[in-house]
Amino acid sequence: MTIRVQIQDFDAGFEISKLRLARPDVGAVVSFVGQVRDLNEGNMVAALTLEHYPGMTEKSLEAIVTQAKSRWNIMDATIIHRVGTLNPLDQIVLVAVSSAHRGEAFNACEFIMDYLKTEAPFWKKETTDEGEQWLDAKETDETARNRWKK
Amino acid sequence: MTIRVQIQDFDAGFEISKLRLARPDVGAVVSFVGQVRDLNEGNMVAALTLEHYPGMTEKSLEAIVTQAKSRWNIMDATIIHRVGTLNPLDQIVLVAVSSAHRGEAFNACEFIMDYLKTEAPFWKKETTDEGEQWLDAKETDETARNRWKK
Amino acid sequence: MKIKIFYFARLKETLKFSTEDLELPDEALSILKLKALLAQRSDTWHEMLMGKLKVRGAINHELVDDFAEIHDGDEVAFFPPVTGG
Amino acid sequence: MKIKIFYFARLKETLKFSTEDLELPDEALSILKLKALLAQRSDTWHEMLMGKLKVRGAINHELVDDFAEIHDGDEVAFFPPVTGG
Repeated sequence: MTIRVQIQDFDAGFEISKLRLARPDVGAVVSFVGQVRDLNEGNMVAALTLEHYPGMTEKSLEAIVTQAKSRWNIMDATIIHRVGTLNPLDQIVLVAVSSAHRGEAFNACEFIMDYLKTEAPFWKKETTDEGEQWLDAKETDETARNRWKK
Repeated sequence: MTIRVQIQDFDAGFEISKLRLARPDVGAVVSFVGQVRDLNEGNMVAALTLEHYPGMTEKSLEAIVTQAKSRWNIMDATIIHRVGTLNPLDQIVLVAVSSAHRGEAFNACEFIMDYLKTEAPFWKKETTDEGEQWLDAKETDETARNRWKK
Repeated sequence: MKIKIFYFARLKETLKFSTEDLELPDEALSILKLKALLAQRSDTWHEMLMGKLKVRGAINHELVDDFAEIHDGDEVAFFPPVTGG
Repeated sequence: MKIKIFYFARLKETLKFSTEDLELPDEALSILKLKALLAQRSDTWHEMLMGKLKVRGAINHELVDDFAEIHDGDEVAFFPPVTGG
């Protein structure tokens, strides 16, 4: 498993290829790329600053991948999450999962994103015309995560 | 929407970036990359030859994307499917979907793959030590597709 | 009526036909009737079109069932269940 | 016992504290008790830790609930609900 929390950008295509070519029994790689949107709840976003809890972040992401591996027959997973100050159209996060068959990779990738959103210690502060403000956690993310608890 | 059926390889990272950067309100790109596995049902695969029905293939892929767009609030989708003779570790197919929020993109991407597998006119012929043989459609693909009919 | 027929994958290979133009006395006929007609050509044709392969039919690039009607100028295709992706 | 506490995001900014080392007479105490203790520092501390922010606690990099026990040498953290991804 590859877990990286970093300031610099990443190359999603390269990471997907790495997972894909690592094993000739990989049949599918499902990935998620998140980017900074220019509008959030009606405000023009100039920048987004991401803070995290070094040490705990990596540990919680590893735990999420381990949980995904215990639920689905996947081969490997890569998570790269950026921190620091980002601008609209910047990439924030990549989650990529490899497996023999597509269904497992789709489920595991979405599961990892839903848990990352609700359990990994990252916080976003938005800079708009109105100034700076910390973003609140969304109830929809909580709901998305709880689907997996059934 | 971008639909391509081609012999040459593709750059998944480039296609994902294109969808991502096309609009500053894109928040998520979910993608699927399929590759040729070295083993299929216990046989070492030397090559996989993909045949398709020119004209109908593109039309059926477009219809699948249109259906996905009517079901989920997605922004755009790209499908690239290769034809001709491929070898293990070669990419076969890319499906990438952009949306504001991740749930819609995950659903639409998986929906497109499940329909592509069961409705788009592609056929695979496998070359192994045992010789050549056309692959049979899998019941699991039919089952995956039928989940969406509920 | 005149129609064009395409065959794909296992059908094309076994029947050694990829496409043919056909002139028929009928003004219209169902996919099932066309299959039955073609199946008379030989045991191989019969097996391919009426056998356990579960051949699928398309008219003008649209998947159809056995009861769909074929009309003059249509492009018909027969192929096994699809296996792409 | 001696513990280390980290504060993140809105808490860090409002409390103007990112980390502190604390020596306490207790041998062990719950997250809830530690919050109550820190909340006595000022109204701002009270609001941040006991208010409507729904602050979450972690011990040694593990998310915990209010009843989790803190022991000597532990690294404790307080932060608002997470918003990554």
